[in-house]
Amino acid sequence: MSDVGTKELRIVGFLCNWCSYGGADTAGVGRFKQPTDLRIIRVPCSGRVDPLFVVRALLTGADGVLVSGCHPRDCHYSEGNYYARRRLEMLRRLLQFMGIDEKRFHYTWVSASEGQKWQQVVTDFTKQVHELGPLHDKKEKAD
Amino acid sequence: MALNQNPYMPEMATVTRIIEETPNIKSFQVVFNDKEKMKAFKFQPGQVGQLSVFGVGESTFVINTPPTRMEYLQFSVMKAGEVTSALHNLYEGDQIGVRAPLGNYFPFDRMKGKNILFVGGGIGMAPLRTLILYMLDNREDYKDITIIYGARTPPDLCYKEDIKEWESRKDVNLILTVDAQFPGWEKRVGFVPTVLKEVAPKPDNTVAITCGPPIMIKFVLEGLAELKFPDDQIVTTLEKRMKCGIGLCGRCNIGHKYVCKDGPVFTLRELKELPDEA
Amino acid sequence: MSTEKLKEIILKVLPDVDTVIGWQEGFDKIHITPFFMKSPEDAEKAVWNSLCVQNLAAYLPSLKKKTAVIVKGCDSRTIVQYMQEGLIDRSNVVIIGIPCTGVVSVKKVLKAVDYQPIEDVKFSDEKIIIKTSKGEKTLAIADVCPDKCKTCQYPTPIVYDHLAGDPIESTKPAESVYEDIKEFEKKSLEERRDYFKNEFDKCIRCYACRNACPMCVCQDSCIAETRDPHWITQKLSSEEKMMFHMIHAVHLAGRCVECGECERVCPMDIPVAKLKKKINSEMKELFDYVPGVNPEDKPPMYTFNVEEAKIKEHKL
Amino acid sequence: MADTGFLPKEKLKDFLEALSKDAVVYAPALEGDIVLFKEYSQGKDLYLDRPANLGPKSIIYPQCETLLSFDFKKNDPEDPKKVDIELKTESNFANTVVFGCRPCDAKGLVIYDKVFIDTDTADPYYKERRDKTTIISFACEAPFAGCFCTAVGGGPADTTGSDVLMTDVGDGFFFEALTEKGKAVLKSVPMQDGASYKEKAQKIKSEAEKKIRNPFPKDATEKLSQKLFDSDEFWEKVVSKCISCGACTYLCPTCYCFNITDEKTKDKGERIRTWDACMFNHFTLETSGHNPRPSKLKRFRNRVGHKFLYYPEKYNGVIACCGCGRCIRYCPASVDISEIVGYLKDPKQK
Repeated sequence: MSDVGTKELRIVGFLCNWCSYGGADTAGVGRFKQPTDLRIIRVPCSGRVDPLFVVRALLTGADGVLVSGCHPRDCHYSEGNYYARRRLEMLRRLLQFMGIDEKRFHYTWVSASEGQKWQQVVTDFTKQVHELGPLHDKKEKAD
Repeated sequence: MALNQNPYMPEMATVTRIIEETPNIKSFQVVFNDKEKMKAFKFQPGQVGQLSVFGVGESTFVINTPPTRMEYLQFSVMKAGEVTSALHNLYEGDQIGVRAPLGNYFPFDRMKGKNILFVGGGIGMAPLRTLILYMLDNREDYKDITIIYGARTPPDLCYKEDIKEWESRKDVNLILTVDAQFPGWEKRVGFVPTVLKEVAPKPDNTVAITCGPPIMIKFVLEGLAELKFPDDQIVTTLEKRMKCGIGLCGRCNIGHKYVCKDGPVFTLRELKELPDEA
Repeated sequence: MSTEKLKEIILKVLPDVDTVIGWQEGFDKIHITPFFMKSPEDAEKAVWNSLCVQNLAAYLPSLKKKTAVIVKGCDSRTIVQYMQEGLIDRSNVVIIGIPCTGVVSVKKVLKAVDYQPIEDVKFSDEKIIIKTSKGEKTLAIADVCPDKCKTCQYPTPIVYDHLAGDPIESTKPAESVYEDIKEFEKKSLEERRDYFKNEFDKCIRCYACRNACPMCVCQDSCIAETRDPHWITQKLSSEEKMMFHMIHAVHLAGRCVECGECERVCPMDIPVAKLKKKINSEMKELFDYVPGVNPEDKPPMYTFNVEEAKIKEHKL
Repeated sequence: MADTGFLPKEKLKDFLEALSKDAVVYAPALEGDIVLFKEYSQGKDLYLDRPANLGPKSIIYPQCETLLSFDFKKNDPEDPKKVDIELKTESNFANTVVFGCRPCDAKGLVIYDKVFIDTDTADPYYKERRDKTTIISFACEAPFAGCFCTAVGGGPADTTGSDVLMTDVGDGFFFEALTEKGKAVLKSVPMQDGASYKEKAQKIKSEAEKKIRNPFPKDATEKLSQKLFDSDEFWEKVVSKCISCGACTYLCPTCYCFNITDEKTKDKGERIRTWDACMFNHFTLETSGHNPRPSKLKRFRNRVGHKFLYYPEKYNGVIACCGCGRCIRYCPASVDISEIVGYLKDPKQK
């Protein structure tokens, strides 16, 4: 059971190493209660998140995908998240066009110190995905 | 039919020993899990097998032990692509699949009573090793045996144990060479085709068998032509990207010949009749 | 524009280049085929009419020697985009532009004549007259043109060295370009999802769309076939096919010049250009950017603004 | 009377329904604007007006087929590193009828048979499908764009590879059983006696044959010019426009080259066989980076060579092309293989 009350779904989170992964860590250290649907994949930078990572996840079993990086102006590599912002915005609109609800995909910025914000993002996004339910029929779900 | 009813079905086998030949070549000694099948297994020197790492894929390698030594089958693998890397990650005791024997073999019967010249480079020594060992096990059938073997550096020479044995034998003329000077190396230095010309073996009643990287083969063939070896006394083995191994999938063909089924062993004369797509 | 004028230019250009890429008659009267002209005799066989649909500029990056290419307005956007991305050496290319009022979609014509073998084709006054064993049929070119012609903004090539004819202005409203996309978006999410699933299920992975695409630069090293990285399997499932088409579309974000080749060449008649057109409509909306019109531009995915005027942070 | 039969047009669906009782029936159907072979089900529309975009080859030789599947099992609790591998093959192909393919499509299967069945390493997957399938071909009355079946030894009513040949005789269809399988099919369904239509059908068929174009001399003994075949210049001239996609090969009823790949998830996987195309660069690309056919010129030459030289060399002069014209019709650049072979047979043309 997921913490939001229904059966656990699969949500994949791509978190940048420098800010958001730290943020998630801060939330963990602070023992903030979070839903357990999220599987985190640590990436060097949100700029590393090829839109195709998101597509692949959504096509092969994920019910939602969350991308989180450093706040604009705070990128460890100065500008990775600026590129990410353009790409992910493009992707968001393409997914909606293809019939995958844009609410299943969210990108945001969380810094290493924002444990509380991280908790909020995960909780809210998980709730949002649960409202939509599973993306795949059970039989379609890949292993 | 030597193969299973289903030609795509590999025989499960266990890797019993792994030998690190060079920094990027390992030899795998393999035994079929089914003891009866191992006992009944027949092949000829030069034939190849497809090794499967399940989930990664299949790749073709020559069986480099001779049919006269059947305790295990040995395959030498140079780490290059996906399957070879997966093979290099195996441990002794691991399971692999084997589809063998495939392809044709060296015309060793036709070579009886002749002088034999082997010219090998790098991993290209693998198919030659089969035939050399086979001939040494039937030594009286063949006359002089000369082996020219080269590699980039001394550590890149494969089959060091065999080399030691061949060096000690009086009935084998072994010539080793490396591409450039190397600390501690006192033997020949130079590319294989150059050494071939220096050694200048006589073509009379001699068969030349060569295998190595494509560029080496190209120059060795030129060298042999200069030494007046006739085309049908030059034998080489080819390598191609292969998938099915049984002449169906269509990628290893040179003209109407499939390297996996009609090859890998060809005489130079046969090759000259085919399109230039080696 | 007369074919004679075009031949004149070809003959003039030929001595300076290795090849002039144009069109010639194909295996039947309705199929025009690319023609790599090397000699004045070849030039005699060159044709230009509304059946010259194929985007010849797509051959340029693979050619090493100096080449002249005949382009329509739409095709010229390919060259502009190549210039933006440094994929061709402009000094190595001679562009022969043709002002074009619209071409013909062979698929649409064949459908209109019930796929009968075509015996003859004639043109008269914005019409195409098709003769089959069942008789003659006259079709207005506007009714059988590819969708891209209906909203064409660039009837005259944007770049050219020689122009075969007089420049013409577009008569189509600029807002019309993405109308079909807006129309499609009126469908529900489920309808759209089913639509794409059904369409892409027809895909046989022949990669004609990819190979015909002038902006698909990976070509032989396509991620759809490599195993390292192993993005997609060789299986024939909907997911794998969808993934391939997503890869294609996403790699073309802000780069697709809307030549429509991907859709034209698809042997399974899949509307593969739709995704790319959608992305382009977003590029226009987000960054006011149109690919392939200004050689000095930078594709929007290759750059950024610290403050993005039109991208707002999304609230959960 | 089981050898021939006649059905009025309105009875055709009853015929298909009767067939579907004992077999899975595939028949051509419209899918948007294209024609594909679809499993026939009651009341479904048939489409026989033109050949399918993709012939029935995918039914007998599917684009993706599982050769074997494997499970990785850790059976030894003492040694967690030890992985046992279990191999499995499955076959559950039902009796099948392919209805309404064209004679060229059926001829293509015979070309596959030589490769997949008439060999010491027969392909069990193909063989099973082939054995369990009955082919009912529909004779063409007239050619379609690009067709050249007669030039490669076929014809609009060629019977090679078919079990039953069906001819449209105006008010209905005339059926001829050509094999035991075909006889069994005709026997299984009530049908009028067809004998009185035989002559009419014959006439329609020979009329059709006259309408097919002949891009090169039919005479099979007419060899291709080896000199031209070996000339890079020639190939450059004819294939510069090729875009190296796989449309021609995937749609071709006689192209059979394939790839074998492993796909796995955590604890299981499959070895699959998928269509591959000799027109792709990676088809022959070796790990070392060496490619024996590195240019589209070489690849195209191999494709033509395979069909018109290498295959005939191996199989008694049989040409591995059925003249269906799909590779011409659907080629993105309208490359015309019949024109190329025409040049090779008669180099003076060029």
